[in-house]
Amino acid sequence: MSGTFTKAMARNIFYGGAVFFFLLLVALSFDTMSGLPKSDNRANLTESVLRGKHIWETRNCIGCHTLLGEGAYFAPELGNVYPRRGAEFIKAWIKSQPTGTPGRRQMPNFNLTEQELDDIVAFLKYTSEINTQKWPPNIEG
Amino acid sequence: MKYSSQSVAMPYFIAAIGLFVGQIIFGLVMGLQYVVGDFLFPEIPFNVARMVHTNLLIVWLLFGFMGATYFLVPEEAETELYSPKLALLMFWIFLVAGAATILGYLLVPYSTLAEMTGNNILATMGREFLEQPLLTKIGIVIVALAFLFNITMTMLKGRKTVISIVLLMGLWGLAIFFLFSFYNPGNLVKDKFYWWWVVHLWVEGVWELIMAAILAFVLIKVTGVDREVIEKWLYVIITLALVTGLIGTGHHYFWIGTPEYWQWLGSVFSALEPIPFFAMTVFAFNMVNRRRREHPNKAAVLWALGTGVMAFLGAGVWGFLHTLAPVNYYTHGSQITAAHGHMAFYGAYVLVVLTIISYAMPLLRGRAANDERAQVCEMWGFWLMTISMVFITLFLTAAGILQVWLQRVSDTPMPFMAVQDQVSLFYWMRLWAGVVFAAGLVTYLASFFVKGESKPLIHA
Amino acid sequence: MRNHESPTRALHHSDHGTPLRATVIWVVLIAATIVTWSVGENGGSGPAVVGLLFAIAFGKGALIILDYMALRRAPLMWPLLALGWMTLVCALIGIAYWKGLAA
Amino acid sequence: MNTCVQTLVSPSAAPAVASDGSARRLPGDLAIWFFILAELLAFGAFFLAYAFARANNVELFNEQQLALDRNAGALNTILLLTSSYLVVRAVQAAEAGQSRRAATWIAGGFACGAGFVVVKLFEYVAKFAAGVSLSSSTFHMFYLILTFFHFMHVILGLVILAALWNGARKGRYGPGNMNGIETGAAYWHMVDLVWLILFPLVYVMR
Repeated sequence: MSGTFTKAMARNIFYGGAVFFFLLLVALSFDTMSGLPKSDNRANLTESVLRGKHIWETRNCIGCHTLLGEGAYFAPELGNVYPRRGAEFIKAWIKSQPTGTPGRRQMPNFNLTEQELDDIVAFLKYTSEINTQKWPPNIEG
Repeated sequence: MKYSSQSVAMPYFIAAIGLFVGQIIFGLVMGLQYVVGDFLFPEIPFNVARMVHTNLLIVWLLFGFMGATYFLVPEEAETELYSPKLALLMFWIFLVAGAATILGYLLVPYSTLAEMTGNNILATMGREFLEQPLLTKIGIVIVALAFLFNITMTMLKGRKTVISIVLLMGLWGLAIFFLFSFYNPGNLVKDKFYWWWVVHLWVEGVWELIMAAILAFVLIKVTGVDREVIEKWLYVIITLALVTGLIGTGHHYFWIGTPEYWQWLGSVFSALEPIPFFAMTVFAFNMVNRRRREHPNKAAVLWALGTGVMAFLGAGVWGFLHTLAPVNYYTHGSQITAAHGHMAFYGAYVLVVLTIISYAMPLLRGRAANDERAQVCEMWGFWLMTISMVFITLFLTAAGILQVWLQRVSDTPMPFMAVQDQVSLFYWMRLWAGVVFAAGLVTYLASFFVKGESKPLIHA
Repeated sequence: MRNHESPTRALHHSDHGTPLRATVIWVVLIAATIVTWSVGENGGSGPAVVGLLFAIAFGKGALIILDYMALRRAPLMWPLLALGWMTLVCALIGIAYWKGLAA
Repeated sequence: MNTCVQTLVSPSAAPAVASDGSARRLPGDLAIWFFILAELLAFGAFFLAYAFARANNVELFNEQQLALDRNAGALNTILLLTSSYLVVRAVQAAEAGQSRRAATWIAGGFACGAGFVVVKLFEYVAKFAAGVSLSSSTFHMFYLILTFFHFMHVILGLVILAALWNGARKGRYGPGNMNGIETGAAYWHMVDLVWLILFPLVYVMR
């Protein structure tokens, strides 16, 4: 077929298309940010929750667990662990690690203080109240 | 090799392969921990092994990209590198910083490492793939800027080809989007939202530019097809990649506290994301079929074709498999995600780096191609690694399907750990496939040491 | 920009049809639009009306594809792809509509 | 697929022949047609998503559709069709070697396209004032995603028309150089084409 295919036109379409879709992404992100207050549970973003998030990060919890489905797939989902297990169970569980059962997956003991345990629970509670469009499908995560 | 400064690529490639070996060792450790839970505990807990595994992957791919760039840009620009000394200096800084970071992961408790490295000043650690201490992150930015300066200056004084422009755009994008790793708000939803601006806009955005540019360069060299033709297709492919991939970011915004409309946007655009990968496969095969010369480096051609096929399978097909929101509702964060991640990274980025290494290494060592026997050995490495990666993916997919069924779909869902016990057979099979992969890697390494008569250097 | 000239170009100037043809098509397109609009204004609904709407849409689309986009004289793959897209989209919309009726 | 591979290999191989004996030719640049196909796929997927989401929620869609301004929608259809027509006339003028006359036609096409933008903006202002947003209902979400995505295409199309106008004014296009104007025109017609489905689907079908 005797069509035309020039490099200059291919280049123009690349730049045009890339800029167009990037701007669209920026516009959508802008809309998302302005709509977030309705879904991100920011009303409950207390000092304790922020400290809890810091503990979550500095113990690299995401290296084994998922949080809202993101992370490693070695250990249970924790986005909904608060409604699944409750505050006391979570604290007792963290304190009793590692189980030391031969051949079973082990979680380190992080030697958290009572205050730090409360903070991590506050963070997990806050996380469980984020509107995730009904994910996960059931309480097992 | 046409310009002596291209030789700075050599240490980058060697470091890349060395770190690749480390990555696979830790991969095997984790594979074993999946079935023998207390293996190496408490010396190397799973989260440390995983951090090392994924961070080594990222770092060695970056070494590979930088090596590829140092090799490719002088040749494309038809001029010596602006500053080979700076390139070597940055190599050592990056290597030492990388090694120190990995040692830090292995030797110091993560929370102590965080305190030692200023995480309390600006908290950026503890997020998947962005676990690096603040100092390392700053180091990455400095190395990246020095690298980009060096490359940009080289290009400014020489010929500006489409390949080098696209490559440079990808690299600049890589550096710019990495800056989002410094933004870590307390609001978890925002944190996750912009975390993807690094992760997704890297691997399904700017990295695709880098990959396509490297592939195009190698194809020009090994097929002798007209540059004009290859460059036009390069533009078409990267256009398709960005048109689908940018809004395709939405497939990560389904269940993390973001508005519902992302389910539609993400589903529609990411359903189109296989198209650029498919185009790349067709492109690679076409160029090889139309070749105007028989390049003596058969292995490099094999790697290039392998990149096309495996990227399409891993990123395109396995990505599409679970990208539609109604499917992803059940598969999100399961072993299916792991299956996709393994094959996509291997197919798209591991293979493209090994492609340029396969093409460039003989030239850097002063010959057009390796001896026949060395190439056969290298191709054995390709097939062993590629086929075992296919099996790793299949076993993880099987594990994932069973996991999703028992834990998510069932009317009487089972708890996570109970399900893990149910699927352990697949984890064992994945581990054995991983062992074969390691054997393939050893074979590949051995190919560098196979002696024989080398092909004389020819100039294209 | 590379100036790509094929030797046969000078011989025929009919790639984009004649002004008269374009004008007639425009009149048809506008008339069809008015039909679609009046269906909406009269609150028309039901399978027959929707069938008519998308038959009109398909006809208009075909005119745009074949004449305005000038794919009538392009290699067959291209008009077939575009018309195939139109057919598929209209047919699946029809199926979805029917599914909505049944629900 | 074979044809596509053939295309990939060499855009200038083996000219097929049209019924009147002249060579078949793809107008404009091959690259834009790949772009157009990708765009048609994206729009097509959204149309079907709308249609099937509606099937699960007919009452909501029918009720909220009533609030849309069909007059504005129909006016916009006419504007886009007319604009397309004027651009066809521009291409024909260029083909006849009258690049400057083509510029006038393009200016007309641009004016119609700008009219579309104005009408659409009035429509959006009214909708936003009524509290319509991406998250206010499934119907509103589709209405906004579909029309806004299309709206952005119209704006990009206007930028392209402006560039064509500038080129035509300088006498750049003629029988020997049709690539630029044909490429831009093809994109503009695509914007028209998707609206031809969007209008009955979102504004009228019930």
